[in-house]
Amino acid sequence: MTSYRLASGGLVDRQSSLRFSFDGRSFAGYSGDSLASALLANGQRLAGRSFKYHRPRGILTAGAAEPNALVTVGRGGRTEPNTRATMQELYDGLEARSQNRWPSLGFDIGSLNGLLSPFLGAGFYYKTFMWPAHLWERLYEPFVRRAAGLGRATYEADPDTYEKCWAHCDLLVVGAGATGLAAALAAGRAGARVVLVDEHPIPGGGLLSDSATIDGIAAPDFARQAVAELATMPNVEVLVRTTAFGWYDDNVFGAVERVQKNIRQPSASAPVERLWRIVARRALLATGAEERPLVFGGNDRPGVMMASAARAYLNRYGVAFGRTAGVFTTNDAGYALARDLEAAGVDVAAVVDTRADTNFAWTGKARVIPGAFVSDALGGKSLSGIRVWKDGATETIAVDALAMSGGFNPVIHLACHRGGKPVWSDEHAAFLAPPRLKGLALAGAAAGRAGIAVCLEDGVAAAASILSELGFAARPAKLGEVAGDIVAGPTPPVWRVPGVTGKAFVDFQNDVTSKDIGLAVQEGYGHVELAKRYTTNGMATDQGKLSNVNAIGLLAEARGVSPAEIGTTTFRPFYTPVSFGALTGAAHGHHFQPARKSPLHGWAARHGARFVETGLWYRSSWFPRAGETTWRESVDREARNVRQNVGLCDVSMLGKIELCGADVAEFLNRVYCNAFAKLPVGKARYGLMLREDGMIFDDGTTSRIGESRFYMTTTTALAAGVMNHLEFCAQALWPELDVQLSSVTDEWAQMAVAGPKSRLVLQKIVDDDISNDAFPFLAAREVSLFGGQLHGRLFRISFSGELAYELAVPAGYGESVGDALMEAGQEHGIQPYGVEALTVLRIEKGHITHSEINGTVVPADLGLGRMVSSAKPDFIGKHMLSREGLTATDRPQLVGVEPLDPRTSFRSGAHILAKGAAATLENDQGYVTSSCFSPHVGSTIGLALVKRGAERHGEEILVWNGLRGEFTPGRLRDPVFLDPEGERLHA
Amino acid sequence: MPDMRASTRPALAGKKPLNGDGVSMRALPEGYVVHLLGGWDAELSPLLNELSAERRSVRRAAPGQWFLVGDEPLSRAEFHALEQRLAPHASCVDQSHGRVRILVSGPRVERALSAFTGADLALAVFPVGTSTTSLFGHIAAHVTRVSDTAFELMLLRGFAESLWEYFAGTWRVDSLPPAWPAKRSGAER
Amino acid sequence: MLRVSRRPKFVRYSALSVFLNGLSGNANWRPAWRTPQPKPHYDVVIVGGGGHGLATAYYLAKEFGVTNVAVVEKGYLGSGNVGRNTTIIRSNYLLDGNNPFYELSMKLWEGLEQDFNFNAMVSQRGVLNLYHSDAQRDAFTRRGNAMRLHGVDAELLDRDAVRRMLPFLDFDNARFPIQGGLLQPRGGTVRHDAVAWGYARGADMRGVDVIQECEVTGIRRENGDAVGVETSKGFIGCGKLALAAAGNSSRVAEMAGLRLPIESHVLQAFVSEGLKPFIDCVVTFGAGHFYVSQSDKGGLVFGGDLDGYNSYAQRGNLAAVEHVVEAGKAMIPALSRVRLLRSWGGVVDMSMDGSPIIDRTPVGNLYLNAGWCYGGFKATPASGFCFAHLIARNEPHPTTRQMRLDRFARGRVIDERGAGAQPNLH
Amino acid sequence: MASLVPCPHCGSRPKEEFTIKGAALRRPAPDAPADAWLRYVYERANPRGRHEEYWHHTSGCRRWLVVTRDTASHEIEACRDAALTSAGGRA
Repeated sequence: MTSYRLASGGLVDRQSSLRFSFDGRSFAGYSGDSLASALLANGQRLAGRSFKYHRPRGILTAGAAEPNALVTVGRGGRTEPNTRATMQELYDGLEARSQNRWPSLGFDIGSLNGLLSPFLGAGFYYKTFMWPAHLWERLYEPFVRRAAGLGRATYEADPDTYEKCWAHCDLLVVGAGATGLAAALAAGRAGARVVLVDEHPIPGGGLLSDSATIDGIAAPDFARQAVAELATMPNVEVLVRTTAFGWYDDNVFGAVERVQKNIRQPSASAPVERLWRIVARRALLATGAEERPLVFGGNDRPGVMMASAARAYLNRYGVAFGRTAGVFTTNDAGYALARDLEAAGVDVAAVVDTRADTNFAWTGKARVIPGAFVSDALGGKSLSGIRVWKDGATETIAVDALAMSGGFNPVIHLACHRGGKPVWSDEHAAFLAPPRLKGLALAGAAAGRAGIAVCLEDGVAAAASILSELGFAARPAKLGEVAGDIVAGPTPPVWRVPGVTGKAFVDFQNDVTSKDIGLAVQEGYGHVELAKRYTTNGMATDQGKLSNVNAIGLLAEARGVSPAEIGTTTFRPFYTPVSFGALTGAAHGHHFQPARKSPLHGWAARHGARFVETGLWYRSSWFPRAGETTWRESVDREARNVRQNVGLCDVSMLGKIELCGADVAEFLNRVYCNAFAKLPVGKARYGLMLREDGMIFDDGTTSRIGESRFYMTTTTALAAGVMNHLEFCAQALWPELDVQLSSVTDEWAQMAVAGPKSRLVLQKIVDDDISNDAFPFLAAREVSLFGGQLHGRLFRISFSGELAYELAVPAGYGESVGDALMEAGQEHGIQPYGVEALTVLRIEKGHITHSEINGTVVPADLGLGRMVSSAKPDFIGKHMLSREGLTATDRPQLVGVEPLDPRTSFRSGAHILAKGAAATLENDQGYVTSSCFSPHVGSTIGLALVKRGAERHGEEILVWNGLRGEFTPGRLRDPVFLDPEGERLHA
Repeated sequence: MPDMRASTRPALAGKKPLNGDGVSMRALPEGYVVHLLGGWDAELSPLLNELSAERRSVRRAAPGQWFLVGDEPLSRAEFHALEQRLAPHASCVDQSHGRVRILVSGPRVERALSAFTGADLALAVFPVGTSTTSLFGHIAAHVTRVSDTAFELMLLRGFAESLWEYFAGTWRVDSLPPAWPAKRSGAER
Repeated sequence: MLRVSRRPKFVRYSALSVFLNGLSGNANWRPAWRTPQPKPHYDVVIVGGGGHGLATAYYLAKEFGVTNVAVVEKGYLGSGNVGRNTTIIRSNYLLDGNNPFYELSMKLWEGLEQDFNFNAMVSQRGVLNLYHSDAQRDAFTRRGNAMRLHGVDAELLDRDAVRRMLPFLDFDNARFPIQGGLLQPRGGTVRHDAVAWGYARGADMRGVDVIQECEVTGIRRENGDAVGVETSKGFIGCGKLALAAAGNSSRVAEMAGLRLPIESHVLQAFVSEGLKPFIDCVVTFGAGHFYVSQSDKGGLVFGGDLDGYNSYAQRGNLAAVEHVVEAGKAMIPALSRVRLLRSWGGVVDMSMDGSPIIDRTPVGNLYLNAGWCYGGFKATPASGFCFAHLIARNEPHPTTRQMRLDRFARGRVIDERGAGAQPNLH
Repeated sequence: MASLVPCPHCGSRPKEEFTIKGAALRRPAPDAPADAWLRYVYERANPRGRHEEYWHHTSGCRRWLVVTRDTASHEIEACRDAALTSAGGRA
């Protein structure tokens, strides 16, 4: 295949040749090439297939708006579908594959859809595929799904890493073209913190493709010099390969930096992409303008290209987009291209100018045809000629490439992300950014201006006004003298081209034609948003960068109104697509959420604990021993041992809060539904917190360890929630109370020592007398340990219903105290027990957790109604408790459940049906909140919330688990299965 | 059991100091951390000034709250003495075991931390001696600038290991973002 | 909008009509609906031309014989949440106040397209909710059994079954390992815009006036009763006034002097670039806020949690985007290199117990349909049907008996999550 | 606002550091009638525009703040410590 690479010119490094492959064929390109420029240089025009008709497509642009040349790059876990060949830097070993074609790009069966196109117009699928009903999912939809979609994503995990970063600046400049460079220089010189981002690997924007000079310096060199100066400024950061994709509240911008997307084998020591959250006091969009395509027959044929793109390939990459070119233009940009093409020795057959009155002083060889239109591009997979329409007459001109320019759309995307609506300007023949944006300004082509000189000026001026707002003294900047710039000012737009016979595409990727837009209007979908949704115009991966304004123009024509009345669809993030990886950064896999470990984690691990995730914590679940084959064996042993001897359980993950201040007792009295005002020093009390709506919020014990110092424990699940709630009460509700809070969850390692022999064990390490008289049930005091070496807090409280204590010691001592207790308890048969055994023990005693406190129960539902103080004038939740629905007799109430036949069992989540009742929702009586096998009862037991449960003890019911096909006859009973009098507790 | 000796195990025991490119990280000794709860009491500030004058490190935690930190453990007697001294203007809660301190330092330290926190730590706006609490990744930590190129992070003991590994996983050689904002740090001026 | 005054002859959509029109260059397709000017008075005026409003009008006309109806919409048809959701339908509800209603909705979805002669691409691909802990498993067991008790399909899958179904989820390196999931095979997705269009076309064809770009600016009352609405197109009188304004419910209700147990919040949704078939069903992560399905066009459509603050802006913030995407990659590591194409926001009417309100109000002739939280889209057919029932018969449909406005005062809330009176926790 | 919150104690911080509770309503007096409590717990003005709400700087100074924010533009007008505002009990 002959080369389209010019003998000289361009910013590519001809010394460094790179090998790459496309659909398995090997090609060569240069460092500095994009994949697109390298393909063009090799004469590979056919780059992809369209979405619906699978039409052959070439490379249309040289930038982010590319709708056609989407390829899949990389392999394995690095496979990346839908990569725009125009934005992909070429690297040695790059593997690219075309998409959405079968069996091959050259011959694609799907292109037969083109023949059916009369029946596949806009929204056709809403009107058919309905009969027979079942065939949609079975037949039609699978076909549609296979045909749809673009590239194929991998199922392999990504081997590379990602990163996030914050930046704070006075001024963010988006776009490093003439405008952006001028602005960044002005702001940088003034000493402001500046961040300049540009999506391309080399800053310069349009300057890189321009043949003009500034002070006699070639435009690309001018850009290089500007960047060199910026690099010397410590207060300026230039981020290349970085796309600002979204403008969010408070002038926070999201940007993604492609750190290693230009490398075959990314270094493991750096991320492939980095997400930037840029907090900018002010921002300037110098994002330039997007050239507008023209809507004529066959405008999608490979060989048809945007004029600015053809110029970029020519001047920046040293690649001719054809041998004999045509130019179809509504403005002077076409002449700038024609001039440069001829200068590079490329024939220009004709410049077809829609303006009858064009006054451009063309001095080149090419024939200029004013007042004419290209009605159709001819040829098959590649362009062979154009049909030119002038005053009703047509002539055919042979060309192998056609450049089109329909004017320019300022790139105002980011400026519209926060709800502002673009405004149509007849003067600019384009939509401009919403007026009066807070903290954001636009300049240069993004503001509808044209010409390098104007953009340089505009950039400096925009920076100056921002600097003065921020109180920086802007130094006068010298501007260069621009020569040889052909300025393409605004011209009347051309929405519809006369004489068209072939398909005229508005949205290339989604195959939306001018006819489809007409059909939408005809069928009542004329509103710009409805037209978008009905035709899918603007919904492709380019999000309408090229198609939206043309669609609006066509809608306006069809409805006989101005584009101003049509308005635009909504611009939303992302300006260009952003990967999950970048937005995730390093927070994936095991770092998806942080891990929280108990100070006794190592101790538990040494005793062989099986850990389970509980919120962010890792809790020891059970401690298997040699010979035990199932977790049940271990759990039964641990539970039995607690009731027979003594067990040690890590309860450090309970929430712990220290409350200090003169008014803490009063404060507790208001946050708990039961009384706390008179809790004596040295005593613990079980407390129940309600939400303001009367439902139970959390429970736990609070101990008074000093006149004005309390120690509260909460459940593990709601530790953070309770702390926030208490802070709310102290700061927002009752700031007049003297209450100070400090979370001490992590300060204390807390161990439950439970069982008839717990006192014997503890007494061996506790110096104080902890006999039943000296340290009765609910005693709570600081104690001395190991002969005064250490002090801890001892609480005589019990979750297991046994004689039990909880000992808290400073976290760092946790493991050694745990070891000491195991050693001290050896002779008494002490064993560690985990949360599973703890659950068995508490269910046997009918003690509740958040399985029962499910957010819809009031104290009375759990048999705790007596705890609710009627004496207190106020506490959180008091005032909603009296509502009819919360006092009704048909509320669910806590009961115990046991199987009639002890050999049978049931599970949590099973529902309760009255004996013999049909299995319907109407007959639903409640559900099993917790269940376990009780080694002491000798069967499965459970707790349940059952309608009027309290008065139904003894009733036979069915434990219904249709989900698992388990139906267990059972009996409701008192929720306390063991030691109802609590004698063991007070032993 | 008199033969028993109570000993402590640091939360980051076994974590060797990490040296990345332009940033280093090491666990600080588990000395003392006292949470001072003063509320809105005006008479407290002279006392705090005294403590600072004694070259104790007093760090702002929140309105009316401070952390008093040191590298050597505080004896029970010393703690009670401190309580007496601040009473009744402030309460003391011992957090010596509940909080873990990590020193992060190096010429690119600001940039390294900017990968985790949205707080602006540039020297110009966060000078030496400043403290605040912010989110680092998904973990809240109290951060104090101890020099132009060093920060002390203090966080809940239970999260210390997780944060350490999260940082260590990200601070690979040359993995740091380009100069911003480290360029502005004193070290490189 | 395009002005089409004459009533078009109704063209039945079918493969044949598509073929014949294709032969004639598609020049003969008629408008899908009229664009009428408001009449001075209607028997029923419905405020809100979204899914629920249009469905209400459709069923009023089709099922209850009430055809002198206007739907007034301040924007274009379906410009609210019906065009902004993640297109999921399911009836996997726990409480008897909700479950039968959502199952009714599912049954209506199943016959919808033939019913209103518009292909909304109802696709019952299955909805799978993952669980990662014993507590979640037990909660799903309770839910699944509640569904089974009402005859709703539900299956509890263990880890291996989930792995067979979706082998590319993170089973081996997860912070919160997947233990299993609750599957509703009949759940799935629907082409959301088409639902609004299908109902609009069906209602229009039965005589309902669907009036777009007509904003309600006031509610006129006489002796306490609602008698009509002031609009940008003038006053429109009515016998009964029905509010189906979703995120703007509080604003409209205020015009009648009502304060609702509702907050408006922004909920973001996302779509990826188009991909060849990647994931077949709807999956919900249990260890973070993320759920995903794939559209027929190939985009992965996904969402997560509320941004968390009251908002009337149909846009969200980056922090919420990161939060959702992190959960997405945690569930499916292979998403790493898939790119997000677009994010958008909808304003959802979050009620104080997370469940909807379909009820009369203290104001005479004023009917309320609100509080849909995330559940609005899947509820569309039943919401329309039951609201129409209430308006036409003046008594609630059996499946909505508990969805009363006074349930908060009475302490009869319908709180699936047990989160209490804080909308951003539901 | 909604990307950054200008905490009066810590300065501008990302939203992620905060917990949002909702409308900053004054808690009724203990002896207030039932409907006052109903309004407090369940009924919301839910304005489009200026809105006072409680935010907690959970991962920062752990103070409860009253943020005055526009629910349509997300612009913040004021951000004060809850203990020092009329919405708090003090005032």
